[in-house]
Amino acid sequence: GNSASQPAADNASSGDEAAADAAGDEAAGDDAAAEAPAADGAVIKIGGIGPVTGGAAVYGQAVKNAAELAAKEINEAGGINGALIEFQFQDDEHDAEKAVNAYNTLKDWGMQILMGTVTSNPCTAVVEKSQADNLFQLTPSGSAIKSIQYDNAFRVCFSDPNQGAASAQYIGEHSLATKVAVIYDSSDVYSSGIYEKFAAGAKEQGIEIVSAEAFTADSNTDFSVQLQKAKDAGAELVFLPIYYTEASLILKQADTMGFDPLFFGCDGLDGILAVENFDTALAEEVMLLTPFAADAEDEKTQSFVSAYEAAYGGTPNQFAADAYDAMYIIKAAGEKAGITADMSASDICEAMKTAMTEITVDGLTGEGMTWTADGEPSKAPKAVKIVDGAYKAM
Amino acid sequence: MVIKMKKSMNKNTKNNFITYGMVIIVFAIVQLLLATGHVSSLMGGLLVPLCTYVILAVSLNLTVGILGELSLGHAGFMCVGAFSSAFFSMVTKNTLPGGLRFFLALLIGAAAAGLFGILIGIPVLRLNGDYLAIVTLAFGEIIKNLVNVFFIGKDENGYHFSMKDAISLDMTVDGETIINGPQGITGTPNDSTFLIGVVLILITLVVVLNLIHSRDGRAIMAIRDNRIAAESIGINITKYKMMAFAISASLAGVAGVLYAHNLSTLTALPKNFGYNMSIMILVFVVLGGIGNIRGSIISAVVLTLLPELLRGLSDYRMLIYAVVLITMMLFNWSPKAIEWRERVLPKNLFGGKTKEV
Amino acid sequence: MTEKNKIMLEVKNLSISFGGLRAVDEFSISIRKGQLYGLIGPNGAGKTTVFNLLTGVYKPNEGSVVLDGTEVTGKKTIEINHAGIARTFQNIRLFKELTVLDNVKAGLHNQFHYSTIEGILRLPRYFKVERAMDEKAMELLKVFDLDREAEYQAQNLPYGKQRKLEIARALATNPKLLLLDEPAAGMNPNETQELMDTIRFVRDNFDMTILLIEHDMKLVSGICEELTVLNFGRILAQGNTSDVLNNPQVITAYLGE
Amino acid sequence: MVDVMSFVSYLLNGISLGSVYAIIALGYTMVYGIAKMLNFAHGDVIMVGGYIVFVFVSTLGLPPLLGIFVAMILCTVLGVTIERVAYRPLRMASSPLAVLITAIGVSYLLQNLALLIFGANTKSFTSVVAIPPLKLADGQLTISGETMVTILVGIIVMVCLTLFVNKTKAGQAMLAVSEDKGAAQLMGINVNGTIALTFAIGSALAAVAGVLLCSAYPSLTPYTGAMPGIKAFVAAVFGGIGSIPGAMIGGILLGVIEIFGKAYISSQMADAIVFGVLIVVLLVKPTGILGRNIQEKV
Amino acid sequence: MAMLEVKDLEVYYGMIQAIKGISFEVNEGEVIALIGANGAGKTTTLHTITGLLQAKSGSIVFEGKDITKTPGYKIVSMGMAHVPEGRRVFANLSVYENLKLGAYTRKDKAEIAESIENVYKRFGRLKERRDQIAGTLSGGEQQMLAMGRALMSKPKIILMDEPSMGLSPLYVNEIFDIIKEISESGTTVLLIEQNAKKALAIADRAYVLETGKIVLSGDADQLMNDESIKKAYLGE
Ligand SMILES: Nc1ncnc2c1ncn2[C@@H]1O[C@H](COP(=O)(O)OP(=O)(O)OP(=O)(O)O)[C@@H](O)[C@H]1O
Ligand SMILES: Nc1ncnc2c1ncn2[C@@H]1O[C@H](COP(=O)(O)OP(=O)(O)OP(=O)(O)O)[C@@H](O)[C@H]1O
Ligand SMILES: [Mg+2]
Ligand SMILES: [Mg+2]
Repeated sequence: GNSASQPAADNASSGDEAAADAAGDEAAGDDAAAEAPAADGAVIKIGGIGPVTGGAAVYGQAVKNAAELAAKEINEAGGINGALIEFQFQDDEHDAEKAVNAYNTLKDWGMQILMGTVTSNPCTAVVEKSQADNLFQLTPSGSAIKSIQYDNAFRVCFSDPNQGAASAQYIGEHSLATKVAVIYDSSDVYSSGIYEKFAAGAKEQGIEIVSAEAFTADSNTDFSVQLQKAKDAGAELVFLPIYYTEASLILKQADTMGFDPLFFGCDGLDGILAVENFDTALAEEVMLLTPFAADAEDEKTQSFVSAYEAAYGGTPNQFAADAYDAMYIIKAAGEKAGITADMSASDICEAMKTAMTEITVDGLTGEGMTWTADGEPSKAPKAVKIVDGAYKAM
Repeated sequence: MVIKMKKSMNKNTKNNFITYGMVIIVFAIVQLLLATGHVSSLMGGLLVPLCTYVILAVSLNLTVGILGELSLGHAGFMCVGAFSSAFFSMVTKNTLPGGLRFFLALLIGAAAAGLFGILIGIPVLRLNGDYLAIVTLAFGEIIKNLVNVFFIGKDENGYHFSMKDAISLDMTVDGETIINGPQGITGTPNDSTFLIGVVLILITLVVVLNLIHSRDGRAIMAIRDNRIAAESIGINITKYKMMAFAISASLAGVAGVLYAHNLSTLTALPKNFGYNMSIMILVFVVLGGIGNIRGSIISAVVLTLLPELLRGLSDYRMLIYAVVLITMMLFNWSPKAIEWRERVLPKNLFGGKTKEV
Repeated sequence: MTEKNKIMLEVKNLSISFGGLRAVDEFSISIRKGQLYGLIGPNGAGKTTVFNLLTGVYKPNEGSVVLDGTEVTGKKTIEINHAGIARTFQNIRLFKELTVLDNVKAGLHNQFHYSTIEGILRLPRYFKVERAMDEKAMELLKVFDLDREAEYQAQNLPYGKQRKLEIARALATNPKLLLLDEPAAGMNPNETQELMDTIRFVRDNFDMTILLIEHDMKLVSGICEELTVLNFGRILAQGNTSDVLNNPQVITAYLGE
Repeated sequence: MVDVMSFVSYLLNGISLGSVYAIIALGYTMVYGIAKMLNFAHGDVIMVGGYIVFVFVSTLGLPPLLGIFVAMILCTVLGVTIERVAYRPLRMASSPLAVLITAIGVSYLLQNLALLIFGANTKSFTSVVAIPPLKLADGQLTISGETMVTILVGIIVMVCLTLFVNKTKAGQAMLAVSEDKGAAQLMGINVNGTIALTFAIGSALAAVAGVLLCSAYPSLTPYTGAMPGIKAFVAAVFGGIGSIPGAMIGGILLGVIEIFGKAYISSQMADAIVFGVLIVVLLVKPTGILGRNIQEKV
Repeated sequence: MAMLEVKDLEVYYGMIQAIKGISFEVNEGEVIALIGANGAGKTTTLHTITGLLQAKSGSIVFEGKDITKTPGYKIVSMGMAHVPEGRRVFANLSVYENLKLGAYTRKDKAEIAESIENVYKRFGRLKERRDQIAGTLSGGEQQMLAMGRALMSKPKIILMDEPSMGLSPLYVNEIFDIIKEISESGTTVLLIEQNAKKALAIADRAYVLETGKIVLSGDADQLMNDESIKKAYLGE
C-alpha cells in the first residue's frame, strides 16, 4: 500500500507544544482529555478500554494516558479529515466481563471506533461483541491470537507467537546461548503464550531449554527456586517472557544469589528502567526484543517521552507507545478511508478495514508498519540491550 | 389451632411467592423495555451477569445463612461448573443442537460442581468456624490453580491431556486445544440469554426456598443454631451439612454455566474465580442480610450495577464504590443505625431483618 | 417380669476420667419403665457428666449402658437418640432462631418422613406430612402451655418457657427415656410447682421413664420415686426418695442442716 | 552433593520467604486473637507502611530508622482510625460477618486511595537493611541481610508480644476481651480502649512488616499487600490462629512448603500444593499446629 | 444520702420496653433484694446500672455521682461489682486467671494474692481446681467462680443476679451465709433471687418487680408476711 502520511513525524514538533499546555491542565489525566469538539460539533468518538484499577492497572493507565495525549495532539493538528476526536476511556479491571460492560458503556455513548482493549483476555471477549456490531477495533497491546480473530480487528503490538518465535530466532541466529532457562507466568495468557511458541522455536534453532519454571499471580514475589533451577541446569541465558514488575524482582534475587546469566525478555520487560527508584545496575546487560524503548535517541521517541513525562509525570512504557501509535494509526487509516463524523460505526468499520491494509505508518513502535487483512502488523522487532542504565539498540 | 398453623404455612408460601413475583415482574418490565428499545447496551449486556450473581448470592446464602458456615471458596464451584460445561459445549459444538447442548451443559455443570461440593465437603465439614472458612478458601484457590495448568486438546488421534503445557499435548498440526491452561477456553457458544438466566434464578429460588421450609431445611437450620442439641434429637449432622453444601455448590455450578456461555472467553483469573470473587459473593449475602434470600437478590443486583453506574466518576469510581460499600454495611448492620432506622423509617428498605426467609 | 416392672435403663460400672480427675466412678443404676427417678448430688459431683455419658457426648472409659434391652454403650449421640434417649441441657440449648413450633418440629424429625425431592418440589406428600407434623407439634406445645407462643422465635421466650420448650422438643423425638438436667433452675417456687405438674403429666400421659437432675429439694421430694446421690463421682446413696433424703451421709454431703 | 546443596539452599530460601509471612502473620493473629475478626485490610495497612517509608526514605532521603518510625506512627494512627470509624460501630452487630465485609471495603478503599495517590506504576523500594548477605559454602549458599533481619525482628516481636500478653495488665485485659467483652467490662476493663490498643499494636507491626516485605521483595504497588496478607492469614491459621508463636512457626513453614513444592513437585502448582498441605494439617489438627483445642462443655 | 439511687429508669430492647420507669435506692450497708417473675426485668435493671445496657431515660446516681452515661468499666473502678446472670466466666482461662482478672481495677498488687486465698478459703472447690479451664467446671462450680471473681475487686457494692442458681442445697445455704458475711464486712448488696424466701430472710428491704414496674416495696420482714407475696413468690 502507499503511505498515507507520516503522522507521528508530522506531529512530533507540535507534540512539544501539546506537552507544554498538557502539563498545565491535563496532569490529573482527566477523561475529558481530548474533548474539544469542533464548532459544528462534528466529532469522531473513539473509545478506549483497559484496566485502570486492579493488579493490571499499570498497563491500562499507560494506554489511557498516551492515547489521550495523542488525541489531543491530533485535534490540535486539525483532527481526522477535519473532524475532531472525542476520546473516552473505560476501566475493565482486567476482567472479560467488565470489559464487555465497558464496551457497552462506550457504545451507549456513541463510540464509532474502539482503541482497545489493553489486555489479551478481555480483548478476546470484546472482539466478539465488536464483530457482531461491525465496529472497527484496534488493540494496542492485546497480543493473543484470538484477540483479533475477526476481520474488524487489528493490533499494534506483535502477537504472542510472533514474539516467542522471534525471540527464539534472535537468540539462535546471534548464538547468544545454547542452554536456555525460561521463567514464565503460568497464570497469564501473554506470558504462557509466548513461552509456548518460544519453546517450539527453540527446538528449530537447536537451543536446549534446560529448565522451564513457572510462577503464578498468587506467588510472584519469590523466584529463588526458578533461579536456582536455572542455575543448577547450567543455563547461559534466562528467557523472561513476563512483565517488568516481576522481572525487577528476578534480577534482584539473581544478583543476591550470585547468578549472572544473560537475561532476555520481550516487550513486557520494557519499562523496567522507568521503575521509580530501581537500581538500574541490576538490569545491566539485559536484552529485550521490543518495538519501543523510551531511551531511544530518535526524535519521535524523544518528543513523545518528554510530552508524556510532562503531562503525567513518569516515563512511558511500551504500552503507552503502542497506544500512542494506535491513535495515529486510526488517524492514518481514517484519512485513507475518508471517514467522517456522521458515518455510522459500521460504515466506518467497512472503510477502515480496507484502509488498514493499504497504509504504512511510521510510529514509535516501528518504521513502515503495515497490516494484513488478518489484523497482524508487520514491523521489525528491535532488539535492545541495557547498557549503562539506558537502552541501546543492537 | 390448626387454623393458625395453616396461616403460618401460608405466610411463608406467600412470602416465597412475593419473591418469585418480584423476579418475574422485573423480568417482564425489562422485556418490555427491551422490546421498545429503552435498554442501553450497557444494561443489555449486564442482564446475564446479573442473573449469574443473583444465583451465586442465593446459593451462597444457603451455606452462610441457612447452614451457618462461612465459605470463602464459592467461586471455586462456579469455576468447576463453568469449565466442565464449557468443555462439554466445545466438544459438542458441531454435533448437538443448541438448545439440547445447553441443557446438557447445565446438568453437567451442576453435577460437576455438586460432586466437587461433596468431595470437598467430606473433609471441610469436619471443621468449624474460621477454620472451615480458610479451608474452603484453600480449596477455591486449588481449583483455580489446577484449572490454570489443565490442557486438553483433540486431534484425529483423539483427546490429549497434560498438566504442564500445550506443547506436551503432542498433537498433530491440525489438532485443536480445547482447554489451554491459563488461556482457558475460547469460543464457547453464547447460549446464555436473559430468559434462561431468569428461569435459572427461579429454579434456584424454588430449590432454596422450598428446601428451607422443608423437613431437611429445618434440620439444617437446627444444626446451625445448636449442633449439640441437634445431635441430641437424632439429626444426622454430616448428612445435612453435606446436603446443604452440595446443593449450594451445584447451584454455584449453574451460575458458572451461565457465566461461561455468556462470554466467548473463559479463563480462571483471580478476578473471576479467585477468593476475590468468593468474597464478593459473600459481600452480596451479608449486605442483603444473612439468611435473607430476597435481600441477597437485591444486594447482588445493586452491587453489580453500582460500579457500572459509577463509571462516570472515572478515576474515583472504585474509591467511591469502597466508600459506598462501607457506608451501606454500617447503615445496614450497626445496631445504632438499625435502631435509628426502626424509629425513623416506616419499613426496612431491605436486608434489615436478618435470618428471616 | 410384668410390663410395669420392666427395666428401662440398666447402667453398670460407668466410669470416665478427665486427665487425672475421675469425674464418674463406677456408676450403676437401674430404672424401671415409667419411673420418675432423681439424680442428685453436690456441685461438681458428676451428674451432668453421667447424662453426657448416657447420651454419647462422652465415651465412657468403662462400664455399660443398656436401654430397654439394647446395648448402647459408646454409641454416637444420634444413635443413642434413635435408640430412645432424649435429654435437656443444664445450659439451655434451643434452636434460637427457629420458631417455637419449628423447634418441636425439628424434634419430630425422625418421626415423620418425606424425601428431599418431595420437599423441594412440594409434592402432595410434603403438605400431608407437614400438616401432620404441625398437629403433633401443637399437641406437644399445648401440654407445656406454649401453644400461644408457637410463632415466637425461641430466643425471645422468657427463661422458664425456654426450659419447657426444651422438654417439649426432647419429647418430640418419642423417646423411651427422658433425661432432664436441672429443669427448675431459675424458676421461682410457683413456676417450679407448675413444672412438677407438667413432669408428672408427661410421665403419665406419654408413658415415659424420666431421669432428672435437680437441686430443688421441693421438686425432688415432690415427684421423684427413687434417688441416686452422687458425691465426687461415686454413688453415695441409692434407694427410695424419703430413705435417701434422710440418710445422714446425704445430709452432711449435700443437704446441709 | 549438588542435591544436598540445592536442598539446603531451597530450605534457606523457604525460611527467607517464610520469615516475611511470619512477621505479617504476627500482626494478623494478634488482631484476630483479641478482636475476633479477620481483618482483611491488614495486608493493605502493610502496603501503606511500604509507601510511607518509600516516600520518606527513598524520596525524601530520611534515615531508614527514622522512616520506619514515622511509618509505625502513621500506620498506628491509620489502624486506630479504621477501627474507630469502620469496625467499632459493628462490634455489637448481630453477625460477626458484618465487620468482615466492612474490612473488605476498607481494603478496597486503601488500595484505591494508594492507586490515586501513587499511581499504578511499580516503585522499587530501597532496602532499609544495610547488612551484606551471608555467603556460605564458597558462595553457593547465601542468606540475605533482609532475611537475617526479618527473622531477628520476628523473634523479637514474638517474644515481646508473648511477654506483653502474658505479663502486663493490658495483655490480661486483651485476653479477657477476646473471651467475653461484656464480662471483661464487668471486670473494669475498657473494652473499646483495649481493642483500639490491639489495632494500634497490630498496625505498628504492619508497618514494620511492610518495610521488611518491601526490603526483601522490593517492588511496591497498591496491591503489594493483598497476596502476602492472604498468605499470612493462611500462615496464622497454619500455626493456630490466635497463637503468637504459632504465627511465627506457621509463617516459616508456609514459606518452606511453598519453596519445596515449587522445587520438587511443580512450580506451576505451587499454590495448590501450599493450600493442599494446609488442608491436610487442619484435618489432622483442626486448630492448627499450636492452636488450643477447646472443647465445648455440654 | 443513698449509696445507689435509681430514678425513673426506662430501658428498651430495640422497640420493646423492658423497664418502664422504676425508681429505688440502696443505702450503704444494706442488703436489698429485687424479686419478680421470669422476664420481669430484674436482669435488665442490673445490666443498666453497670453499663452493659444504656438507659433510655432516667438517672442512676452512685455515691452522689451521676453514672447514667458513664462507661461501664469506669463504674466498676468506682467500686461496684456485678455477678452476672449466666455466670459469664472466661471459659478458656483457668480458675486462677479468672480470679486475677477480677482484681483488674485494684492498685494494691501485693494484697491480691491474699484476696485470692480468701476466695479459696470460701470456696474450697475452686482451690482444688485452680488450674482447671473454667469452661469445663460444673455449673455450680462456675457459679462459685463468678462470685469469687466479683469479690476480687473489693467492691463497695456488689450486684448479684441469681447467685444461688444451680447450686446444691448445702451451697445455697452457704451462699446466703456468704452474702450475709459480705454485708457484715461492710459491702452493700443488691440481690436478685428466685429463691425469694431466703433472699428476704437476709435482706433489709426488698422491691418487687412485675413486667418492668415496681409494684411493691418495703422492709423484708414485712414483705415476707405479705399475703400476695407469699402467694406469688414464696410458693405458699
Ligand atoms: N470436659 C471436662 N474436662 C475436665 N473436667 C471436667 C469436664 N467436664 C466435667 N469436668 C469436671 O467433672 C466434674 C463433674 O462435672 P459435672 O458437670 O458432671 O458436675 P455436676 O454434678 O453436673 O455439677 P453441677 O450440679 O454443679 O452442675 C466437675 O468437677 C467438673 O469440673
Ligand atoms: N436481648 C434482649 N432482646 C429483647 N428482649 C429482651 C432481651 N433480653 C431480655 N428481653 C426481654 O426483656 C424482659 C426483661 O428481661 P430480663 O432478662 O431483665 O428479666 P428477668 O427479670 O431477669 O427474668 P429471669 O428471671 O428470667 O432472669 C423480658 O420480657 C425479656 O423477654
Ligand atoms: Mg450439672
Ligand atoms: Mg434474669
